[in-house]
Formats: sequence, structure tokens, C-alpha cells
Amino acid sequence: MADTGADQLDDTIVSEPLDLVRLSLNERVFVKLKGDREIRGRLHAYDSHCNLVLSDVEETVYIMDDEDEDLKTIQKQSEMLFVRGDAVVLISPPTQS
Amino acid sequence: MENTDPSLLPSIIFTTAAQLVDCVDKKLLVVLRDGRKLIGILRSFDQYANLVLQETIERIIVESMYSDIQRGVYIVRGENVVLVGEIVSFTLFFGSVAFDLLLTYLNLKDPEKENSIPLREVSLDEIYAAQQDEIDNRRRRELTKNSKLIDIGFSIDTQQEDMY
Amino acid sequence: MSNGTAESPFSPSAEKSEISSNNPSAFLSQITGAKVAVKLNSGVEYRGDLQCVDGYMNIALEQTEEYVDGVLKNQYGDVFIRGNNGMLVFCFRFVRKFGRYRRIMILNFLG
Amino acid sequence: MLFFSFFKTLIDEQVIVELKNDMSVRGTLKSVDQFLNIKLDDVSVVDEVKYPHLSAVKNVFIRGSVVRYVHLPGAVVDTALLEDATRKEAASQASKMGGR
Amino acid sequence: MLPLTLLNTSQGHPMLVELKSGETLNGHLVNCDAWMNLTLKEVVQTNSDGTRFFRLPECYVRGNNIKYLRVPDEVLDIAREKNQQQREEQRKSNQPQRGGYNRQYSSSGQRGGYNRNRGGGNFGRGGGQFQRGGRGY
Repeated sequence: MADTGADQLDDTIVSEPLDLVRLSLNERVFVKLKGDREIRGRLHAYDSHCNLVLSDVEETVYIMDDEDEDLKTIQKQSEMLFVRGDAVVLISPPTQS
Repeated sequence: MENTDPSLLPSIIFTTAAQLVDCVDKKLLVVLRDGRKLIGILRSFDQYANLVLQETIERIIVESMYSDIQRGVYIVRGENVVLVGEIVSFTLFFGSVAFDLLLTYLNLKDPEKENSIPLREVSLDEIYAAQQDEIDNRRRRELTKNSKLIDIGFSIDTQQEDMY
Repeated sequence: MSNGTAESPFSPSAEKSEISSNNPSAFLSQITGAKVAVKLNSGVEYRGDLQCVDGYMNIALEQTEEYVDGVLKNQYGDVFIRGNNGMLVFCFRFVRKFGRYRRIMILNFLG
Repeated sequence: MLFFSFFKTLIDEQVIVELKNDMSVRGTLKSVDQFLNIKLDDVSVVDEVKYPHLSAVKNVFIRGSVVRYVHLPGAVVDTALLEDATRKEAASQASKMGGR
Repeated sequence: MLPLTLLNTSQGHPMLVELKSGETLNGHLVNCDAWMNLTLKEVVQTNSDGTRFFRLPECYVRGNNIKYLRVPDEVLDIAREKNQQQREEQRKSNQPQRGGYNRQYSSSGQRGGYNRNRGGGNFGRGGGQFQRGGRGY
């Protein structure tokens, strides 16, 4: 029951999961990585392994403080970033609330 | 499903083997996924980056201490290799301290590279003890951190984490 | 969605069981559109409407909520979840029956 | 093959390869292969105190599977071209997947 | 002289095999194949933290569990001599060069093993770069 709504053009229908990623090309996306990282950036490339290239990236890294062992976050910026696909858990296109 | 897509043939001029070919008979540092550091002469390799190393020493480094063990000939299985580094050859005869002095003498010293702490050679027993402490508290910290990360919705890689 | 016939927890819902092919991915395409929960083996659970699935067990969900031990942690609109080989994926298909949800657990034998 | 071709266009550029163990290595991209193994020349470790073992190493071969990120110079990347190539690769894969 | 050629030459010699789990096996190599599967005899198995030892008359090791192998230095010298002899025989009987670089390229080697860093054939569609749940490309 692919959604037949407004998108009549063939390439805007999400027929397989990676189409969702394709529809986010040149959009800002949220990517959650295994372990302790999240990144937000403009998506320019992906492949079936989920390798990604993003620009104007902001990476959020969760680190544990040595003394009080509390989780803190640090922000890192990167102008243009290749992300290896095997660590990707989730990609959320811009409609994210 | 095996397909040798003709359009691929010309483009694959860069292969794993081609990248290692100019390291043969050179002194290399090989870092394994379990954190081991091997220094030896590369005698051969194949398309899976399996390596044959001769006159190899295993160097255990903990903070600024290190210790070497003579190991001989290795056949290393490629998938366990993290990185292969070509060593500036005279390091091994001089060890890191002298290497630093030598660089300053030959004024090859990289100005903005603050002088990296020269490594101090220690006995094997000392390094093993220091290594065990390092592993133990790394594991303890990781356990607490992972449980906190899962609490806030992160997915932890449950496979045995690499220690390199 | 499913009529009230007795179903064993692992059998596909009644009105779609006539699709004879027992190929798991064909089976999964039967449940597109249903509300599902995707539980990763790290324990994190993503609930939403299943848009589609592919052979690698990549999953596209709509209106997704992220749960840890039943507690809501995050919300997303559309979400692509990578079918990692390391992540065993359980899909619970919520089947509305007499107004309450019944869980049919579909173990992922593909991953 | 998309990223293999993409990386080949970045040969001789300065990049920073960040490994999954958090170590970052700066160097000149010299070669890449179909598994995205990477060779860097004139390398320097970003945090030399924490990772002293590369102090005497001038070039490295890094296995693709241990890479987390590669930080790239933005100016060199033609993002529009990259997006088109991505759409082509996605289309060709969809047709291949269909054939499975 | 390829790594697997050296492994073949080690047959009958003592060797140490370390597995990915950290366990080590000390024994004499009986047999090996292109996937690095081994059979060893008179084996002493040591657990990963080196606290327990087991004596095994014989054991089989699957190639993809292996981290590395250590062989005596002389085996490398033997392998090299054998390699030289082969080259001389070829030059004398000037057959097309059997060993050497290009042979390594022509055969695509074994089929299985997704976690190996390989292409399907050497020019296949880029092989199991990622271990995607045992699916083939």
C-alpha cells in the first residue's frame, strides 16, 4: 500500500527504504551513529552501504566525565565530511519534528 | 550474484595490492585491531592484505612507557590490520629519544609539532602490569558509559569492541 | 485489518496468508502500512508506521518514536533504519483486534 | 563504486581520517581502493601524546573498515555533481536489486 | 612468495596460531587451504588470558577465526629457496611464467568469507566491503 497521495511523479514514491534517503539529497538530515554520536548536515551522497557525504556538519559527541561519570556532550564542526556506512543506525530526513 | 560489470574494469587501477606494493622489504609498523603494535619487514602480501613480516618485534606502549619483545616471522590475516605505517628507517636503531635529538640536530624538527614526549623503555613485567591496569579501567569506564548511552536511546555495538 | 480467526503468534495475519510464497521478504511486504515496533539488539525500540522494507532489512518508518525500556526518548518524522548485520531486528506487528493491540512477533531470520 | 570514484577525485588533497578508536591522522590522500582502504603521505597524528606510536611514521595504509570519518576540504567537492552521481548509482542499484 | 604459499611451506613445522578471541594454539601444521583453514597436531591450547592450558592431539581451525600465525624463521628461508627453484625450473623450460604477480590476479580465489576484504572476482561489483549479514553482492 505505497502511499499514493500527492506525489504522482514516480521518483518521489518511497518504494524502498533508501528512497527515503534519496529524497533527502541536498537537505539537512539527522544521522544517528552506533555508540555515542549524532550528526546533522546537508546530505550530498549515499550508497547502499549507507556511506554518506555531508556538508556544514555539526557532530554531537557524548562523552563521560572522568570524575562524576556524568554524560556530557561536545559539538564539533566539519565543512565536508565522509561518513562510513557501517556505523550508521538511523537517518532522519528534515521533516523531523 | 557474480557480475563483472565491464564498465568497472578500467576504473579499478587502484587495488589493495597496488597500495602495498611499494612497502615490500621496508620496515613497517602494523597496528592490529586488538591494539598490538608490530614492527617488522614486510616480505609479502596478497589481495586481502594478508601480510608476511620478518624480524618482527612486538612493541607494547602504555602512556609514555614502552617495551619490545622479539617475535620473528608473522603471517598476519588482513582483516585484523588497522593500519600499516612506513617507518622513517633510522628510528629503530636510535629509539624515539635519540630520534628526536637527531631531528633537532638535522634541523628537520617540525617547528609547530610540540616535542612529543619521548617514550621511556621499561621492563616487560612493568609494561604488562601497566597494560593490565589500562585495560581494566578502560573496560570499567566503557561499561558505565554504555549503560548511560543506552538509557538515552543510543544503540551500542554489541560485538566485542576493538581495542586498537 | 485481520479478522478474528484464531492465529498462532507466528503465523501471518489471516487475510494475507493466501500469499503462498514463504519468502521472508515477501512476507514482510505484507505488513507495510501497519504500526510496527523495531527492536534493535541493543534494546532500543523504534515504533512507527512501516513504509517499506528491503532485502537487507533496511526499514523506512513514518511518525517514529524511540523507546528505551518502554520510555519515550525521541520523536522523528520519517526515519530510515539501517538493517545492520549486527543488529537483530524484531518487528512486532500491532494488530488491532477488538480495540486493543495484539503483538505478533516476527523474528528476523534475514539479518 | 560511487565513493571509490569520489575519493579518486580527492587524490593529493589534505584530509583528516578519523578512526573508530577516535585517533585522527592528517595527511595527503595518495590512493584509495574499492574497499575504501586509504593511503596517506606525510602523516601527523592529531593527538600525538595519546597516540605516540605513529611519531616515526611518514606514510600509512589505513583499512577502510576502521575509518569512522574522513574530513574533506569543502572547496574541492562539487556537491551538485555528487548528488547527480548518487541518483544514478541509486537508480542502477534499484534495477540490479530488482533483478535479484 | 605469497602469504598462503609460506603457510603451505610451513606444513610439518611447529607454529603458533592466535585466534581473534585471544586464544593461542601451539602445534605442528598438518594441512591448510586457500581459506586459511588449518589442521594442527600435538596442540597446546592457551586461553585468552593465558591462565589455562589444554593438550589436544589434533584440531581444526577455521580461517576466519585467525588473527595471526607465527612460524619459525627457517620456514621463511625454506619457502624462499623453494620459490627460487621454481623460478629456475621455469626459466630453463621457458614455460609461461607460472608464479609471480599476475597469477595472483587472474584467479579470484575462494568464493566464501564475507568478512574478508575482497571483491567477488577481482573486478566484481566491489565485494562484501561491509559484512551485510552474509548476503552476497
